[in-house]
Formats: sequence, structure tokens, C-alpha cells
Amino acid sequence: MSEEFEFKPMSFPPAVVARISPELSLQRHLAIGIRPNLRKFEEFRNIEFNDGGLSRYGSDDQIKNTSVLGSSVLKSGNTTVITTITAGIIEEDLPAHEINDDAAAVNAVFAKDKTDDSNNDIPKSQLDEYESIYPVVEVERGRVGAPTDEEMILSQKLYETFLHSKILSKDSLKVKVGLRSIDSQGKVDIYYKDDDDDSEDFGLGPKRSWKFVLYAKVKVFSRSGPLFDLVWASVLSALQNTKLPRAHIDENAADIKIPVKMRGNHGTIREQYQIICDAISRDPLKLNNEAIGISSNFGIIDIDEESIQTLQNEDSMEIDSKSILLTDIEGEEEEISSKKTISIVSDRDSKNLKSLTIIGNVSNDQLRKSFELTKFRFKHFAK
Amino acid sequence: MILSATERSYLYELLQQTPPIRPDGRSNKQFRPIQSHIGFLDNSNGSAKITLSDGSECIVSIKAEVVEKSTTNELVSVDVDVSGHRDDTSFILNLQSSLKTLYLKHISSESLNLTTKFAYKLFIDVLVISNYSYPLTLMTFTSYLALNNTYLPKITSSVDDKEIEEQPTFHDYEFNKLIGQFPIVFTVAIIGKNYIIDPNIEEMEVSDNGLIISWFNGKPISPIQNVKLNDGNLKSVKPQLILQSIDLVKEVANDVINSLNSAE
Amino acid sequence: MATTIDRRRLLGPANAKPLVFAPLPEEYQQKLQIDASKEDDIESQITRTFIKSGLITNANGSSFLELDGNIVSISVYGPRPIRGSFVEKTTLSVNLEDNTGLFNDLLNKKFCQYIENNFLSVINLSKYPKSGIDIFINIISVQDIDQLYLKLLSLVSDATTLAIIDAGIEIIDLVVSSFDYENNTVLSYIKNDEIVGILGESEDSIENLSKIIEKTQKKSIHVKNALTTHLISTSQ
Amino acid sequence: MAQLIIPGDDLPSHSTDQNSQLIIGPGIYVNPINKSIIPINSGLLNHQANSLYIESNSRRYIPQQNDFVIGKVIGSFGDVFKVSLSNFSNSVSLSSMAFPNATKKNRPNIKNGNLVYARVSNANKEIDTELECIDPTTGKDGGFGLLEGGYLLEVSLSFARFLLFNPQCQILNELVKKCKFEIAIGCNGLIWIKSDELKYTLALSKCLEKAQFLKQDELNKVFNSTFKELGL
Amino acid sequence: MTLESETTILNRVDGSASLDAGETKVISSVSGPIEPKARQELPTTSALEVIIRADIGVSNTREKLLEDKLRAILSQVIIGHLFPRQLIQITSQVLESGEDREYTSKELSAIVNSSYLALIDANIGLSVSFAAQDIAITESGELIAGPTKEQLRSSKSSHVVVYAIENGEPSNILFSDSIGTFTEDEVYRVLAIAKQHTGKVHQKFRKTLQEKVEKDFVWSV
Repeated sequence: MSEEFEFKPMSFPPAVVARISPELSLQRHLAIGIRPNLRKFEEFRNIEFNDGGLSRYGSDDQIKNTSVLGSSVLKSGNTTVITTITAGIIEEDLPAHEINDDAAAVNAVFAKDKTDDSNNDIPKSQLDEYESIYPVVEVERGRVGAPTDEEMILSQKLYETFLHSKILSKDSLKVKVGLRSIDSQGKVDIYYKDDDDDSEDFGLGPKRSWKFVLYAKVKVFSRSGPLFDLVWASVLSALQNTKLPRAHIDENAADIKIPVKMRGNHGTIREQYQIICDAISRDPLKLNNEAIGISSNFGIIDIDEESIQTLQNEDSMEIDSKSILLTDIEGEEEEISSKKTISIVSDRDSKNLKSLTIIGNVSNDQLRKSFELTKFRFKHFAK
Repeated sequence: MILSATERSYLYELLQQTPPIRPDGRSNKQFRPIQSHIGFLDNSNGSAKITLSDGSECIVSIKAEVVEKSTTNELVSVDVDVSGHRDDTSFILNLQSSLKTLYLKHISSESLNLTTKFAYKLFIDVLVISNYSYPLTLMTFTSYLALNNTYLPKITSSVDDKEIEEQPTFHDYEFNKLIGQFPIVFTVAIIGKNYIIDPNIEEMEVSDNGLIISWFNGKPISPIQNVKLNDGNLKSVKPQLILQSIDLVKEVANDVINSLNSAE
Repeated sequence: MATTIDRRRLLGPANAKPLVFAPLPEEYQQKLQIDASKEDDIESQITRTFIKSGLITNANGSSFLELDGNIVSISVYGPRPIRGSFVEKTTLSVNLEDNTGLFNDLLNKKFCQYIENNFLSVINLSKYPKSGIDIFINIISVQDIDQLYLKLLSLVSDATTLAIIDAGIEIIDLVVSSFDYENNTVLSYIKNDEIVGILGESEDSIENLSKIIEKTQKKSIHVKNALTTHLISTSQ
Repeated sequence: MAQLIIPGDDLPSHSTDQNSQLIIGPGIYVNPINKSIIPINSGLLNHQANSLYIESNSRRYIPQQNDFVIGKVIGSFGDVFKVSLSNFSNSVSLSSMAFPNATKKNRPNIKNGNLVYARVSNANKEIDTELECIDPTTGKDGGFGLLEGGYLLEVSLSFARFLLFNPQCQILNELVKKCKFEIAIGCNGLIWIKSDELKYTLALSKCLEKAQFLKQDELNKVFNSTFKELGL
Repeated sequence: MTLESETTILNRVDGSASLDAGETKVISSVSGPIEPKARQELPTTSALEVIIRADIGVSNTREKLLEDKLRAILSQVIIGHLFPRQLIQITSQVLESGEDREYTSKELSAIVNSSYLALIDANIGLSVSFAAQDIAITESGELIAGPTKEQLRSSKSSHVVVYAIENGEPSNILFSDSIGTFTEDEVYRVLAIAKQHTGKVHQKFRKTLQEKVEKDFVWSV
């Protein structure tokens, strides 16, 4: 029994087509000159910032009892990124000759040749003077568990780009250690040697030095496309309102029990603690501001002709080149279809670039176009 | 505890009557008989074991340690282990947190004080070997017995040892009893408009909600919280039912305390 | 918290120690002082509260609530299929993620237990067999963790109610919670006078429990009106 | 030496008139979008009038129709045996009906771990590959079926094809002069040898392994020294 | 700068190659097409699993970022439709990083090149050949191809560029990753210089592949 089939074309509403075949849906959109998220081809999403008032030193001089030193809430499209900056203290191991004079004398006698030339023939790395923050990125996805690949990649790319952009110098993280003096009535007062008055260091200064380690906790809500630009902007805006507390040494080492959770059992470790941070006095974190710029991403979509032929109606504007440059990729269709991508991180007045990643066969003029767009975007970037 | 639909509705109807008819014929303020042993662990300062009539069994051992007051912020530490439950589930952590807040508040630090620098730290280890009903009441009864029979070594060196360097020294065999009042906790199951004390496994399975009320030297004390006694059907509770449950506990508490004190 | 070694996260040098802050001097303490009247005045609290639902797109339901420095974001995923054998009632799981670092493990579990009890008696569980509902509580900022943590718990419970409604999950009635500052007690109501959750942790929570119940009942009615007006306004 | 070709190189201008059917072999890929023909493996280009393929060496066997293969039986479900042609690849199926005069009742006595010499009857990448132990032309076993005893060794796929199909290959003729043996060569790089004594089998396997890296003229010398080493 | 490479160095895998680029030494191995785990399977194409092992210590987020970059390159060239629902596994072990831990450009370019040779050795279908070149721009703005550890350490910016090679000639960019401080026209100069150098790198590989083919078919008459 031969029953012949005839194929009737099925038609789906746009939302269903977007789920079934994102590429086709995007081609149809581009063919009639619009993007699924209704932005123009070269239009960036605007980004709104505020510090969210999560940090200890909130806007007014009210001190909040939290260990967060800087924060930022960023909203772009329907994606929200919340960044909180916290810190830790680490004792710097200073080279011997800086610690005390007799060590230098000892070195002079016994290891004459080694110490002197050992540290000046290795060229100082460009990055020796700079430090990076330690970001942990978490994308809210309704699953509890180990970080996903995207979260790890975002954290590492953030760490590396931040370090190589030379934004945070090592001495801006030095802990300003004050001296505690208790006068007769037992009134405690702490004297901080202000860096501007370089009065001679009255010899009492502690020989040991400490520096801060900065951590950034980045929480992303409702992800709708590549996240690096938003995470970069959020972390940098959080750092710009971060303040570092001053600290003083406490003679009777207060034993602090720090609860730590190792594989489910609740142990506590006892810490000998000498450094106590001041409750109120703090200094803003000094950043190399002209190195801080914005990050932009672009996707290049190749137009495949036959999906356009099927659209014979008049509003299919003829597409000049065979591929279209889209800015600020957002939405599933654009993310899946952009096989070729460009990601640019520029410095403040986008004269120099800090990071550039090109994936796929990108022509030089598409590259030139994206550089222009970053410069153009910078002028209108709402700080 | 799996109950078929008919068993469930039969029990529910039974417990709905006024006064509630319980499967084992108890009144709503009657406890099940318990069997207790005290001081049977010789290398701990205080110990007790209670076995319930439905087979639940709980052992509590209390050990004391001499610690420096300056470096320890809590003089009582509680560790709970219920067989059949991993110890980082919320069920265990909640039990532990209720017990810990209870004992930290109500074990007076003077009774543990030794010298200006040193004090006793109590380690209360609660081990529930098998539990068929909500274990909190059983655990507090057993620790009540254990705490009441804890004997701490008598100190012989001087009490004010601010300047003395060495540790305090103790008498070889003389002990003094840990004095003080200790809290216990009552579990009340609420079914429809009735409330019953000391629910057994079937009553818990059918109950709408459960209430934990703590009791300390003669009056109910916080924390008070509601608790789900079964995984299935939890229902809301009328406020006056909570108040009536508290009155029920007030009626019952004193004779429970007396019977516990009389246990040898 | 000492950084544990975890090669999937960038946790920085292992021997870094967390900051220890000196206690706040007097004049700042007063600023932080909680004035009881403000806590009990439910009217002004409602006007100060900022509520928004449906913010998180990849969750089935979500809500955001901010009051006096407490910021909470709840996202509800479900009812969604679960691996494993058939279950005729949906399983509810609550996890709390705290970005502020102020929550210890016990407090975290206490919050999750309370919220789970509240909504186990309210969600129509048997309507969603062989599925799970997961509630994620994100604590973004806390007003005062020592004295007002139960106030935060009542806000979390109200926000969870909004998130569950936003997720379109069937519930018997709105769970409305209110917090009594003097006796540090939180009570959750449905149908205006039925209690689904109670947690009292102050000395005299029990003596004047009846007084507390009356007061919190009245306050909960105000909160219920606020929630319903919000739901009506956003549903247009 | 033949001309090396690697991916990215253009293929020599083959006759582009459409009528002559161009048969393309392994190593050549027709780009589905723009129908261009490109090399995707590296090796020696074999370019005849209307056929084009790349002779390249590899170790991962990909089943092709009508290949003679040696398989290890790793399981049996119902009346189908699960056979592994190379480690970690998907297992292929060998129906117990695919044996000469097999019926529902008298099934071939094949247990797990046995070696089977078979022909790939169907190798479509969408569905499971199937083997057969019947010579389709004669209906008899035609040398296929269970391989008892003997020794199994692994060689590269191009060497196996060289042994099996290339007439200029002298290796087997040289070995026959040394001793009597049975041999089964699978296109999946497995060779099964059986002779009366273990010593001979060992010598044969050593010779075959060495032969992979010898020119044809060096064969005789190396084989003699190998056999002498084993005192044969 | 020296560049020695050798194929078929491991016998338990389908394809392997080792590469020694002066201070950086890398081994790559390829297994595939093999049976994937259920969650990796893709309906129409073969899944790609990229694993990079660090020279010191356990692989952490630093190697995860390198894996992501390598995957972005290989997914453009590997023809997946030949083996749907199968898995191709590419593992690279860094023997000597030849650079400080803050930099990854030398390791990335060595890994890309050795992965290319390993894929060819494993006879995995590639649509085009490719080669990578790492470049550093010194303080004075001078471009160095294949910088040493010291040159990299004192460089202003470091770049890795991967070019597709057709008919022995670099044709178009496949991937380029730059980090540090650099200007726009430095980018164009880097891309131009990389184009020449990848051509040279490819000539060396062609010689290695010639040796490999001669070794593989030594018995053929």
C-alpha cells in the first residue's frame, strides 16, 4: 500500500524557532535588519552602577559592622552583577639585608658573591611591582556544587587581565601599621606615621611588614550572554570605592579561634594574632586609574545566502558584506551563532589596549571597526 | 514509618476525639515508662543511659577538662550523634544547636570555675543508638540524669593562682558533685485541635505539627520552636493550641523532674 | 576564615589571615543602636521596604527584598524533574548562600529549617509528583546579625512567599511573618490567625507568648496587605 | 618518494567535468556546504584517473564495510554477541545467526574472551556496526569464525593492510620458508598466529613486529637472525 | 629559535607528539574517536575534550583558561561531522613551562603546535593545517618572535597568534590572544610578523611529517 507523503511546511512562533534552531532564528532576524534583543547592530547595552551600600565604609560616615571593604551592584539588560571586596593580611617575608644590619654583615662575609650579583642579573619582571586581586565568580544557576568551567575561566581571565593591566601596585597594598601608646590613665592612642610627613622613622618602627591581599566575590544573577565585560566593570567599580583600614600591633597576642570547615567536620584553628585593624580610620585604595578602562566584545555572524532567499519580501534589505559585526553579544541565538568573536579591554582614554582576544577568521577591517567602536563607546560611557 | 491510608485516617480520627484516644491508651499528659542507668561509664565524669519502651536508646557521657579561661570562650561543648543520620545534615545540626544554646545559657559558669585562671570545660557527648520517635526529649532527659550525677575532682591547690605558674593539683579520690539546675525539653505533637505529650512513632507520623518547649527550674524557657515530626503532611496550628500545649507542659513538668531526680 | 586549598577557585595565598577589626568606639555604637520603637512601628517599616519579583530570568520564580540594610534575593527553581525513583509528593529543599560571611553553619541550617517548615505546610505538595522544588536564599547584606537575625528570618520568609507565587506554585495562602523585637521571636501566619512557624529565642519568649502572638498577628495583617497590593500592582 | 599531502594543501587539479564519477577514498572530505573536495589527513596521495584517496597510517580502527577484522567477544545479550574491535571504541554486534548453518537451537559455542575472525557487514556511522562470519558468496565459513589458541599481536593499520592486500609484500613468503603456521590478519591492526610449537609462534610474532620498520630487502637477514636467536 | 618535534612517541594512544621550543617542552596525546561519557555526547558532531596538565602542581584555573583557548582553536579545524556522538580527547602535559607563572604565551603556542602534530599522527580529520607563534613587545617597542623567559619577563605585552596554513602558506587568523599594554598598530604589526613566523614553523612541521610518513611506509616498495 503505497501512501504518498507530501510535506507541508510547518511554521513555528519566533520563540519556538529560537529554541529549535538559534542560528536560523538569528539569520532571519539579521536578514530584516534587526537583532533578537532589538538593539541596533552597533549599539552597546547601557550599564548602571551603584555601590549598593554593602561596604563597611558606606556613603555617609556610618560604619557598618561587616568585613566588606568595597562593593558594587551593576545592572545591564536583565543581568545583575554584585561584587564585594574583602581582604586578608599576609606577613611579607623581607629579604635578609632589609631585616637587620648584622644579617647584611654576615652575608657580606660568607656569601659575598652570591647575594650581590644573584639578584641584579635577573631582569626585574614588569609585573614584580604589581599585584592582582583573587576573584571568585559565581553564576546563580540553581545548582549547588563545584564551580563550572565558565566560572573558573572568568575568574582566571579576570585575574590575569587585572595583573597585566598594572592597575594595583604592591605598595598601595602595604598595611599602614600604627604604634599603640598607652598613657598613664590607660587611654590608648595610636600614632600613624603619615606617609607625606617623612619625619625620620624614630627607629621604633616595626621591622616586620604586612600587606593586604584583596579578594573579590562576584555573584551574577540571570546570565544572558558572555559575562566578562560585566564582571570586569563590576569588579573595577567595586575597587574604586574600596577603602583599606589602618592597623596597629597588639602586644598581648589575642588568640582567635577561626572556625574552618574542612570536608564537613567543624574544626577551629587557633591563630596567634598581632595585627588588629582599626574600626574607623581607613585610606582609599590607590589604583593606577588611567590603566582602568572598559571591556567590550563583538561577534561576527556570516550570512548564509539560502536562508535569505526564502525571504523574498521587500523588507529584506540587501546585506552588503557577507558578514555582520554585532556589538555586545546578548541572548542565546547570538551567543551560539557568533563563531568569530573579538574581546577588547582598553585603558582609560582607550589609547592603549590591555587585552585583546580574537577567535576565528576575523579580517583586519572588522578588527579596525571594532577598535573604532570601543573608542566611540568610551566617549559615551556613563561612569 | 509507612502508614497505609486507612491506618492514617483511623489514627487521625482517634486522636481527634476529645479527650484524644491514643493507640496505647495513654492520656494526653501521660509519659511512656523509661528505664535508666546512671554512672556506668567509669572513665567519664558523669554518664547515663535511658531506654524507652519503643526501643529508642540514648547514652550520654560527660567528661571534664581543665582549660585556661582566657583562651576558651565556651565552657560547654555538645556533640550529637544519631545513628542513621550523617552528622552534617540539618536534622543533626539543629538538634545540636538547640542543645548547645540551652546548656550554654543554663549551666552556670561558677559551678565550673576552678581558679582565677583555670576552669572546667564540659564535653557532653550524646549518642542516640536507635530512635523511633523525635529524639530531642530523650536526649535532654538522659543528659539531665548524667549532669545530675557528674563528679568533678576536688581541687587541692590554692584558688587564686594569678602569679603561680603551674597547673592546679587535684585530690586523688575525692570528688565534688556538679551542682546546679539543668534544663529539659518536652516535645508536644499537635493533631487537629488536640495536643499530646511524648508522641510515639505512629502519633508523630499523623501529627499536623510539633512543638519543642524547654523547661528550666520551674518554668518554661526559650527557645521555643515548631518542628516537623513527619515528612508528609504538615499543617498550620491555631495560636491557642500553642498556649494550651505550654500549659500542658507546665502541668506535667514537675512530676517528670521528680521522677528523674528519684532515678538512681 | 582561613582559606582552604581548592584548585578550582582563586583563593589567594594560603597563609593570609582574615582581618580582625577593633570594636567600634562609643559614638558609633549609638548610631548602630537599634531603637525599639522603630522596629515595632510596622507602618513605617512597610513604607521603607523595597520589594521586586521576577528579577532573575533563569529561575522559575524570584524576588528581591530590601529593608533597613537587610538585602535578600530569593530564587525558586521547580517543580523540576528529579533523578531517582517515583515520589508521589514533591520534595522541598532550601539552601542559603551568604555573601556577607556573617553566617555560621548552625544559623544557616536554622534559617533553612524554619523556611522549609513554613512552606511544607503551605505548598500543595501532592500536585507535583516525581519532582523537586529548590529554594535558594541569597543574603546580600545584613543590618545586625546578633540582635536582629530573626527580623532577617521574617524578611526571608516573606520574600520566599513572593518568589513561590512568582514561580506559579500552588499554595494554600500567603505565608506572612512578623518579628517581635523585645522578645526576639518570629511568628509566621497563614489565614490571618493560623501559625505555621514559630521561633522564640529570648529569655521571656514564653511568659508573654500570648501577648507576642496578639501583637505579631496584628502586624502580620499589615504585612499581608502590603504583599497583596504589591502582587496586584505587578500582575497588571 | 610519493608526494606528501597534509590538510590545507590543494588537491592536484582532478578532472572537474561532472560526468566522470570521481570516487574518493579515505582521507578526502567533501565540504557539504560548498561541495569542495579537501584532504583531511596527512599521508601519501594516491591519484588515479577517477579515484582519489590518501594512504595514511593510524592506530585507531574505524570500521568500514567488507573489512576483515579480528574481534574479542566481550559480552552476549540474547542472540547477539558484543565484540570489541579496538579498545575504548564502541563495541560492535555479531549476531549468532551470522554463522554458517546456524539455527535458533544450535548456537555457535562462543564465550566471553574468544577471538573471532569476521567481515564487517554494515558500518553506517549512525547505527551500531555489524559483523558476519559467513562468506556471502559461498555461504560457508570461508575462513571466518572462532580462532582457537594461537597468539595475538597489534600492528599499525597501514602495515596490516599492506600484509593483507599488497601483492609486493614478501613478508609472508619469507616466513613460510621458516616454519608451518596459521595466520589471520585483521584490518583493525590485530594479527593472530598459530603454529605447532610456542617457540615458532614467538619467533613469528617477533619477526612481524620488526617487519614494520624494515625495507623488503632487509627482511631475510633479520628473520634469519631472529629465528637463530631462538635456536630454531 | 630552536624547534624540534617528533611524532608517535607514545604507544598506548592513537596519536602523540612531543615539541621542544627552546625553554618550553610539551607532550601532547590524542585518543579518538572513542566512546564518550553520556553527558559529553553531541548528536551531530564529535565531542572535544581538552585537558592540559601543568608542569608543577595540580591543574587549576590557569590551565582551565588555557584549555578554553585551545578548544576555541581546535573546534574550528577538527571536522566533527565525520564521527557523530563520538569523543576526541586531546591531552597535553607541559614538561617545562619556560616562563614565569604569570605568563602563559609560550606554553600556549607550544601546546597548539604539539596538538597539531598529535592530531595529524592520530589521523583525525582536519579541514586545514595551523601553526602558532608567541611574540613579545619589549620596552622599546621592538617585536621578538619566540621570546626567552627573560625577554618575556621584561616585555610590555605578550601575544600568541595562530594562523591557518593552506598550501604551506599562512592564510587567515584562527586565534590571537594579547595581554599587557600595547597600541592598535602594534596589533597589526604583531599579526603581520606572526604570519611570516607561522609559515616558517609550518615548514619545520612539514619536514617532521615527511619523516613520519617515510617511517610509516618504510616497507612499501
